[in-house]
Amino acid sequence: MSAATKKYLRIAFGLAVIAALIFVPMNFNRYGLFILSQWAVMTIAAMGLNLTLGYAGQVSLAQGAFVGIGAYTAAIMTTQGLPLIGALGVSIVLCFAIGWLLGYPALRVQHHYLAFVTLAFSTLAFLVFRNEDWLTKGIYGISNIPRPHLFGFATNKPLPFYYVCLGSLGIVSLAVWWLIRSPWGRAFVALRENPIRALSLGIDTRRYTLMAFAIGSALGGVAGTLYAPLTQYIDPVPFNLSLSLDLLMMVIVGGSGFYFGPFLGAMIAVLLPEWLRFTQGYYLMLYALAVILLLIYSPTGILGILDRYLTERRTKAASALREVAKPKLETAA
Amino acid sequence: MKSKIIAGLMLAALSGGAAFAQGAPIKIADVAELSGGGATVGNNWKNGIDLAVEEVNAKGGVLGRKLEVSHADSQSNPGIARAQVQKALDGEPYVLLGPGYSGSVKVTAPLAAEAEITQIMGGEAAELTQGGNKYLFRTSFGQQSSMPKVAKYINDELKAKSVAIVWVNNDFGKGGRDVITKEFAKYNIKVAADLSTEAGQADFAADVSKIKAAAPDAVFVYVNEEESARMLKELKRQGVTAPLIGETTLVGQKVVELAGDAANGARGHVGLTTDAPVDLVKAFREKFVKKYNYVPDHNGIKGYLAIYMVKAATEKMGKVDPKGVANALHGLTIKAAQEPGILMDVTFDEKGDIDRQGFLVEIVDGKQVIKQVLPKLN
Amino acid sequence: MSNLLDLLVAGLATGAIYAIVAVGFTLLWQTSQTINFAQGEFVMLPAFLMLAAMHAGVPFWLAIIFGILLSMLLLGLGFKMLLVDPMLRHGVLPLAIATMALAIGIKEAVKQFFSAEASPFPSIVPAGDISVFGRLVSLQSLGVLALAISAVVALTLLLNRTSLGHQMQAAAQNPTVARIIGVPVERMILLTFLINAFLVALASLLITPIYLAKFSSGEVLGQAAFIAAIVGGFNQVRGAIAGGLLIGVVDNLAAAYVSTQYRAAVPMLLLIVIILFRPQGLLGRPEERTV
Amino acid sequence: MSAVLEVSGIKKSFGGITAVDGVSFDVHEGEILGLIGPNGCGKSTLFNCILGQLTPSGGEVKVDGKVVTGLRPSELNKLGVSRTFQLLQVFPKLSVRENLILAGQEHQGNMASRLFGPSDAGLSGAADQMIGFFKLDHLATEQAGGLSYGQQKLLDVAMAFMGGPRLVLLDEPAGGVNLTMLGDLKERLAAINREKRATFVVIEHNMEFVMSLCTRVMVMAEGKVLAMGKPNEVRANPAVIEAYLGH
Repeated sequence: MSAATKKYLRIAFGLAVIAALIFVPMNFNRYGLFILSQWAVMTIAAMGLNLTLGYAGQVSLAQGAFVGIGAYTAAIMTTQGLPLIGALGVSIVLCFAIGWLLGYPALRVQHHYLAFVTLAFSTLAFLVFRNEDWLTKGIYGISNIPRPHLFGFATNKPLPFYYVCLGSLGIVSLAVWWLIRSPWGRAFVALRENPIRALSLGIDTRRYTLMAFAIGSALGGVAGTLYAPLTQYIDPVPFNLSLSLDLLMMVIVGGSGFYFGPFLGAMIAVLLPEWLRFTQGYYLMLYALAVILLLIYSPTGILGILDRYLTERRTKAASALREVAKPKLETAA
Repeated sequence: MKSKIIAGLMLAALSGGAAFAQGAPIKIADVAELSGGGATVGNNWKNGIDLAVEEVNAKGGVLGRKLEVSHADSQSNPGIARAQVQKALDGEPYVLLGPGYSGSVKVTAPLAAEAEITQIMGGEAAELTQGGNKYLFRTSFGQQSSMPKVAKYINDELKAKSVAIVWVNNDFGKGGRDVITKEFAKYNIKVAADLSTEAGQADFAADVSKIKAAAPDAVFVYVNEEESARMLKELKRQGVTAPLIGETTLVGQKVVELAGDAANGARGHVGLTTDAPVDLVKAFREKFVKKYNYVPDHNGIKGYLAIYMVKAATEKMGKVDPKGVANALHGLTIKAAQEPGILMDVTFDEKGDIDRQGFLVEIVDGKQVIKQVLPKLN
Repeated sequence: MSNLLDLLVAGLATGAIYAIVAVGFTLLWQTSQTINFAQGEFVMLPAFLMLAAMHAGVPFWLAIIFGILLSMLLLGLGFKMLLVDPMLRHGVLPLAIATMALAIGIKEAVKQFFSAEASPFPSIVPAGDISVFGRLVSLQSLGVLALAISAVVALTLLLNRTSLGHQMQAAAQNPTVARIIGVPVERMILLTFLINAFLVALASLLITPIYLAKFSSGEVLGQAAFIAAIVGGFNQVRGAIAGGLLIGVVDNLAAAYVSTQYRAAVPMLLLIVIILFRPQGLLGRPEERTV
Repeated sequence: MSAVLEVSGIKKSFGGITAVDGVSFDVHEGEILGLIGPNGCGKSTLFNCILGQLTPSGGEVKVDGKVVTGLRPSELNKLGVSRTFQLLQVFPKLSVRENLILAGQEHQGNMASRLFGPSDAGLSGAADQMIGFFKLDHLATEQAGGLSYGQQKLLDVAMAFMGGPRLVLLDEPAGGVNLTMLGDLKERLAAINREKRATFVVIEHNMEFVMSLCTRVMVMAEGKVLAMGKPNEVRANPAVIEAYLGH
């Protein structure tokens, strides 16, 4: 198969998946649509974390808290009659700014301390959601969160709102794709792989680290902004540390640092338990077991399996190339 | 990969929706907190349901048809509760049971109402039945009916002028705390200390020392059973002598078991308790312990009652009509003499709230002693 | 003032519980860079193993021995061979995530095969209180504190005074060099896993009468112990004890003097402050930076 | 000739051990200064002090007459000071071309243009030129990790030149490179030096390499400068022979 055919095959496959995501759910019941919407929302949050962790190599245990900040921003603003799109803007700015500020102390010290700082932040955020009744209605939560009207269409039915989630996922995917193939994305990889070398090449690792963390956090906010109108009710409990850990699991299980990792990871985390529900009380046990076995088999996640296979092939190809290149260099010298 | 998943989802979607054929089992869907923070609540509820379904089916079912109940786990998370209720409703159940957490009820009640399916839930928050939802029913007193009784007792019998409130910071605890604080205001009772505690908290030294410093005339304790027991021990250790008042969660058998001597003297209002001096309740408790090997809390009774509510309403209609259940339940009085499974006479009002006998009890020498019977209102 | 003493004593008692759980955290981190998010569940499980044995009619003392041995087999040997060994060389994170999944699995299994109810658990320390400086303290709390301190003393003696301990330290600090000078590094690492399993089983025995045997009781414990380990210094056994006691006391003082609603916030702020000013933890050694 | 790099009195001690003890020297434009000395004599530490990787305990570094002591490595790089490391430091998961673009991108535009502008920061042409210059054609789209050691070493050195530096500090560029590749590398370095008037400081153990490439050689021993001069002079210096070449 030539490289061009392979490329077309890949594009065709991608288009088929996108078409399936658009057309197949039209026949789904409300439950199926809700689960798929949840998958789209969690994928967005996991993509943010993948940027922070997978590309820039910073461990964040606060992604769930940023989803919470986004969700509360959306819930508070839209129940006051403000448009969701405005809430989206506020969420992004807020999460970006908080992410930036949180990153500072972590930069003073070795990089795994960012994990500890974010762990603390996660707990603090939960306490604020729960205790500041005047703003968040505390433990009672905010109910009757409206779904938006977009371009004159009401999206309160499951299918239109699924398209809102899917569309948002599409936009975020494009933006992230743009980001990681821009010089920024290259700089993120550089500071994950070898910060000292990156520094010697003029890459301002501090600024890029903060940027990666802030942008990743902002995507958490985007996911939250969608989560609130999806469930139409939020309370503090879903945004505690375990959501952050779940998101971390999604990124690792999907394949940290792979563009499509979060899509697969969110699928495992959201859909696998649903498929396993037929086993009744055993479903979470089996889910945990599946995750453990997968990680033992491939600690680099699902896409790590694929990557291993591709690397093997590429190494073979490269050594073949080297054989060809060698005589040339020798004659040149 | 993705297409496989979609195919899987489609299969799942298609396998839903079976019709109500005559003679086929009546399908009831339960969504409860089977894992996560509310797992104890949810599993009690589930076990109560299973026990009742077994009994009903052993006696020939409802109108000659067996009951068939499916349980789904909400993981104590409103978002997942919503998905599971959606799934249950897509399967067109006869009745929806659960969830138990008030937040999860709030997020799912509009869905059930839209599908015109009756929802019998375990939530106790006051506001749940105040939104005009015609399809939502309680299985126990809402806090708006239990708390005034406690406040009245504190005012009339204890003549307390200042009270310390200890509550668990979840929707159950906060709900009770908010209602009783309003009631105290009516009686001009001062809240001397207002202490929030965490679910699963092990160390109550700081909370009790604050109570001690506030020196209230009485202490109102509204936390879960395990924390109640720890709280009682610490109160005893620090020598707090003010009377302790609570709800089922303070004076249940489980608390006595865990707290030992420290539980003596605790008093509380009890709506549903396995310790009630009612023969049917005692019989229920024996059956439950025999099947599950532990003494249920009030959530176990709630689940059990939910099934008998369905039975009574269906028998009243004389047919299995999912849209009619809610109507049949409104204004219905179920007498224990006719339907022993309901344990005590109960009446449902137009809002879905419950009216039933209640008790004020005190722990004396490790036993619940009924101090006062609070009669059914009508 | 007397109030403050009450709080300190109670805080130390709770802190001792966190400390004993945190010790294992630091041990596993030192020898094998394992962050065990299931540590709380590791403490929850042995009590159920003992309860199961007792339900089968085994006397309490025998159930304890059975529980400890089975824990060492499952949570020590099994954990290391089945989960840690295959994943260790792939870095800290995948293993940490796998232990998170393990935590879910253990919780669910206990709930499913045992019960979602909290069961009481017999105490080997007699119930009741004794007076310390005029305050009543439960004997159980004192038992935990005593165990925590003796565990550290024993571990410190083992590590610093015996050749086995020196070998363990060598294996932890520089496995490559240790291997060259003939230290059986693998066996030393296995030993720390067994010690951790022994400690959590012991902790389970002492803590469960207070926390009750419940599938979810590991959540609070695991998180508190993790924070205690960070505060105290991840790479020092002593640090874990100091961190645990400090978190216990700070939590109580926060509830008494700051706000009960925000009591959990104060240890977190403490954590951030410590990271800013003493990132290696209170008693930790600074980790060497490689250029 | 003006001094591109002026180092005066640089000191660095770790605890009680003084690794670099008052080293001073100048490097002029277009020069290739060789830096030799036995292992542990402080060469790499000196590099790290000059480049901001380590903060010197004393002394001053000037680039083009401007004091740069205490600047971060990335800031120094922006001023036109580039380096390679003793150990191979390419990014194995990026392709050869990507590695080179990465090495140059921070010298193009600003943060915004690097985000919203073209993915290659306009450097594809320059990268391909560099690839051609170091004879790495055919390998442009290969992952750097899949290359042979010598090829990676060439890439590593090539990366140091992507930002168009005035001054390049090379830490053992010849280490581990086989003979054929070595000649090639030396020839390429000499060519860059000629064509771009780039100034080099080279740490190297391979005497043959140093003596034939460098215009001047500085010898260090025990953290101090032992000798400085033309390759031939240094080779003939008895102190150097005693301390270093004699072994």
